[in-house]
Amino acid sequence: MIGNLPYLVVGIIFLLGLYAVLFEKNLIKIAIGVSLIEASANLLLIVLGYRTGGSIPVFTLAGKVGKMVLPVPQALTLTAIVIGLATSALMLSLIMMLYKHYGTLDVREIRRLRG
Amino acid sequence: MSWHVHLPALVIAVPLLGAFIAPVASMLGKVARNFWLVGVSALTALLSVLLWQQVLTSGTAIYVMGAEAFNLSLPSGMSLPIRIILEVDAFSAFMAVVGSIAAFAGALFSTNYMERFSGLDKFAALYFLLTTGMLGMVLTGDLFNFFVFLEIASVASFGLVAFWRDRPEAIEASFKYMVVSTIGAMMILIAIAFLYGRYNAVSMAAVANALRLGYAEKIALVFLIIALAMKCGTVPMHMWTPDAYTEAPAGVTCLLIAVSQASLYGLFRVCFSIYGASLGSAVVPWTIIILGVLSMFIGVSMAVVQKEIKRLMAYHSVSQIGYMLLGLGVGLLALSDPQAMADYGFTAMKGGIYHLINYTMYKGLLFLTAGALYYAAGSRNLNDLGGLARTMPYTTFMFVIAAAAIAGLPPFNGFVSKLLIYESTFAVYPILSIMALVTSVLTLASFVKVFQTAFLGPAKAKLAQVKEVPPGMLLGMSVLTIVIIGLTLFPTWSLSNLVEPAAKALVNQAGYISAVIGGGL
Amino acid sequence: MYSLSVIVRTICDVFAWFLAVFGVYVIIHGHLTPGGGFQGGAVVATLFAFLLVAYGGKKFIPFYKSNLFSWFETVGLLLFIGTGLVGLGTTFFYNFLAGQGGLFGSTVPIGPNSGVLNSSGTIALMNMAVGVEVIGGLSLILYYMFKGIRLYEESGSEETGHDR
Amino acid sequence: MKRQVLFLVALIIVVGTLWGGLSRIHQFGDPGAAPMDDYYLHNAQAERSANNIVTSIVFDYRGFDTLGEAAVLFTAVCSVLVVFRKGGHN
Amino acid sequence: MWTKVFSGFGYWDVYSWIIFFFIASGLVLWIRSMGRSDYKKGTEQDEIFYGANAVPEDGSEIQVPASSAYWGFVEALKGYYEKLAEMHSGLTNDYVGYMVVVAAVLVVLVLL
Repeated sequence: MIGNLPYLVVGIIFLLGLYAVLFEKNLIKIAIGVSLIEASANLLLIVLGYRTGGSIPVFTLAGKVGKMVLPVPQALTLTAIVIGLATSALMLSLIMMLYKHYGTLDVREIRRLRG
Repeated sequence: MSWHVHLPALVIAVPLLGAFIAPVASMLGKVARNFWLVGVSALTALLSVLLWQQVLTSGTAIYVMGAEAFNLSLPSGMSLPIRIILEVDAFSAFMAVVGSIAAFAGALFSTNYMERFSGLDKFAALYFLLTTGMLGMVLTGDLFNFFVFLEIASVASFGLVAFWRDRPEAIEASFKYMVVSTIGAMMILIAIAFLYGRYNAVSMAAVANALRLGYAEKIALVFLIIALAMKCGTVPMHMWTPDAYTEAPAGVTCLLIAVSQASLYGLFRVCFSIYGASLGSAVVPWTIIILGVLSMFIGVSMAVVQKEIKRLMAYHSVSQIGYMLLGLGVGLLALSDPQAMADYGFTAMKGGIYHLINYTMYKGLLFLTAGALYYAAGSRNLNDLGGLARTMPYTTFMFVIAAAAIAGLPPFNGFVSKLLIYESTFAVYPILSIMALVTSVLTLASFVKVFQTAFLGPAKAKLAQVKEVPPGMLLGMSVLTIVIIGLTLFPTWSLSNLVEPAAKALVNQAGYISAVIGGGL
Repeated sequence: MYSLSVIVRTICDVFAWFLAVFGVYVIIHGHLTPGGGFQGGAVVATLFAFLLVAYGGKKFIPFYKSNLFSWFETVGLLLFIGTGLVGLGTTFFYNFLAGQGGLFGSTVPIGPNSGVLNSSGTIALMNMAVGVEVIGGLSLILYYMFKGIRLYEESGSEETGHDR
Repeated sequence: MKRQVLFLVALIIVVGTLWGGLSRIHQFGDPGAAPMDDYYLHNAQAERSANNIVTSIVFDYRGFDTLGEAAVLFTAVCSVLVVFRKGGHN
Repeated sequence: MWTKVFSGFGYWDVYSWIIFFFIASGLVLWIRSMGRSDYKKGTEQDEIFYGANAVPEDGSEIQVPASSAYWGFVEALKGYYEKLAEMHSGLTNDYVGYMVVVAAVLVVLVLL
């Protein structure tokens, strides 16, 4: 079980992010929660690709090549990180506009669309 | 090797190139931008129709990105595909045709509708990116690539929903949609990570080939189903739908409909093609059926009490999604035994898939007519409208056709698909088709309300100077009207050429797998 | 935002060049060393955040040419998708330069080696395209989000939408 | 308030089952047989003559994903520019 | 018949519907033509009868607003609609929360 500690960390980050989105009333904290969920997904991908004692999959000036970690999760994570960056930037911009329009960051105030 | 083999890549690459060039084309002025917007959309629709014809004639088309040959799915000595593979069977081609027609109509509509806004070069780019995301979602055969295109479609729709950024409601709707949709996308990514970790493959066919249902696969299945059902607006995850559909510009809403259909495609691709036979128990089909019935009833009963026209129609789109979930869920329920599939399952799937194209067409047309009302009368509140049938005859005519189609009045196409769904679900459980009938009645009631309050009644002094909308918007609406009338007058042709191949491709999991795994050079 | 003290600005003047050079190095050696277009582009884009923090908006906004960077973005994207479209003779995204000799065409010895810069075909080309695009995109995001802060002082725009 | 309790229970159930699933994927550090990744590790350098396997995957074997990724970034830039654009007609 | 859409229990044929539609509309026009023909425009015959009151100029006074349409339906289902209204609170937390709730229910159902 202690060998699976990284999986536990993934679950904890996911829990924290989802808790922040579900129970926090501040828009910035909700954005932080979404970013935490993205971080947990990326960490899960990286953790899945690890081989014990593996080296990075790069041949330039590598010493003696033993095992290498799996390269595909790193490629997928690179894509997922850029996507997360894009969504975070857009979300923060929207929060700025919301503050300009509503004058508050409280979710309970920002509910003109209901019913 | 004719250029037809490159069609799957071209269908995605053309709108993407259009998006990248759109800011440059907009520097040449208004006319060039509108020409670019409409021309590239028309070219995309044409390519989609060509792709659909090719798939109908020569079976499932696969396209291996960057390989030495377009169909070299497996390199020598490998049992798994190592490259991104676009896998286009009849269902994918059908979805591509539907979505690109909706995109073309919305682009034609937007040329006149958006002219009171600024920042239209960004609008054109985002519109093409939304089209690209939708087409990529329906054409790809790779799970992670599906996630990437889903994110393209999502981010583009956030920008487009918030396009009128002087309205606080637009920003609010975009933010709420963004929070929900990003979390759903991350659930999809976690599910993809589960499947990758189990089988060391991200290609749908390879995963489906190797899949044995276990604990981790069940978690992945649940995450995929929940996230995709949320993306297509299923009760009780539908709250973002009225907000986003109401606040987006009308031409964009017409395209958002098609994007939600792409999410529905992903849901059923996961259920039928990836899990399929190994789905085992009847829990997932019944969950989809119950979600569908809930969506139908709660969506329509919320729609009856709305008084803002686009919000009312958005709740109707929630309830119409329920019909497709019901039909295809019944098909999924009957997947395991051939007798039930022959009796009612295949009919239910035909009804669901036929309702999918009908829904996209008439719901897009309804949103376009709502946008035309908003453009002409300057208000979306039904209390302020009235007597517009005198001043806007063409819009009224198209609205009547679309409303009759969505309410399931014969002889329109909505009636045919609803008939198939009623009679096939009656064989499973009579209560299901009774709920569907009640939903249809309430739909008719709420659209009678819209027609009476917006188009009929005495002329109001406030709306005296209202004129018919410009020709671009009328053209955009008439495209969808022509499609609806065609589907109405030739139901047999559309069922046998459009719908049945798609349904057959959806139930044929072995064919989907062997197109990649068994195929290749 | 106001400009910071002279110490910070001097250090920024010195280190900005190191940042730029390091980012360009990461972009160009993307196919040899860890990193690539996105990472190097992000490093170069932090340069603008660096300048923005050190010098403040009053000096930064006149210095920043947003048209130039939107051109960066468009050109990078067009180069990227164009490189993919040229491969259409075989397949979309076919690597038509690798191992052909000529530009980025030389082969590398198998296994650990010291790396050949002129290798890996379109991979290096796409690295540079993506690097240019990311430089433009991220710095545009920074610039517009900073200008967005100023929207609070300004009044709402005169755009009418569909109100009559 | 009872809605909050419902959400909390649901959150605990989802994360608990997620933990259970995570430890059942495979043991940490031991992916077992990985044919797709081993293909890259063994053949990518010979096929594409790039020393960095990850870059050769990102830009060649899965280059289409990277195109989509660049498109996402472009989309985000366009959306931010739309949200913060100057008003007025053009 | 190639024009029929068979649904497993019955069939649907659009062309026979259209033929029947034309027959029925012909009948309706025939019956209508047998009505009285002493209608004259411009006389008091085509004035609006508004309960012996003066007809207002602006139509917005005499039109039933949309928000009061189907009042009885909503009144009859008051409890149901109150539940729906408090379910559709515009809170962003709830938007995500219902998704998590459905995910939890489905996880429990699938894993059992």
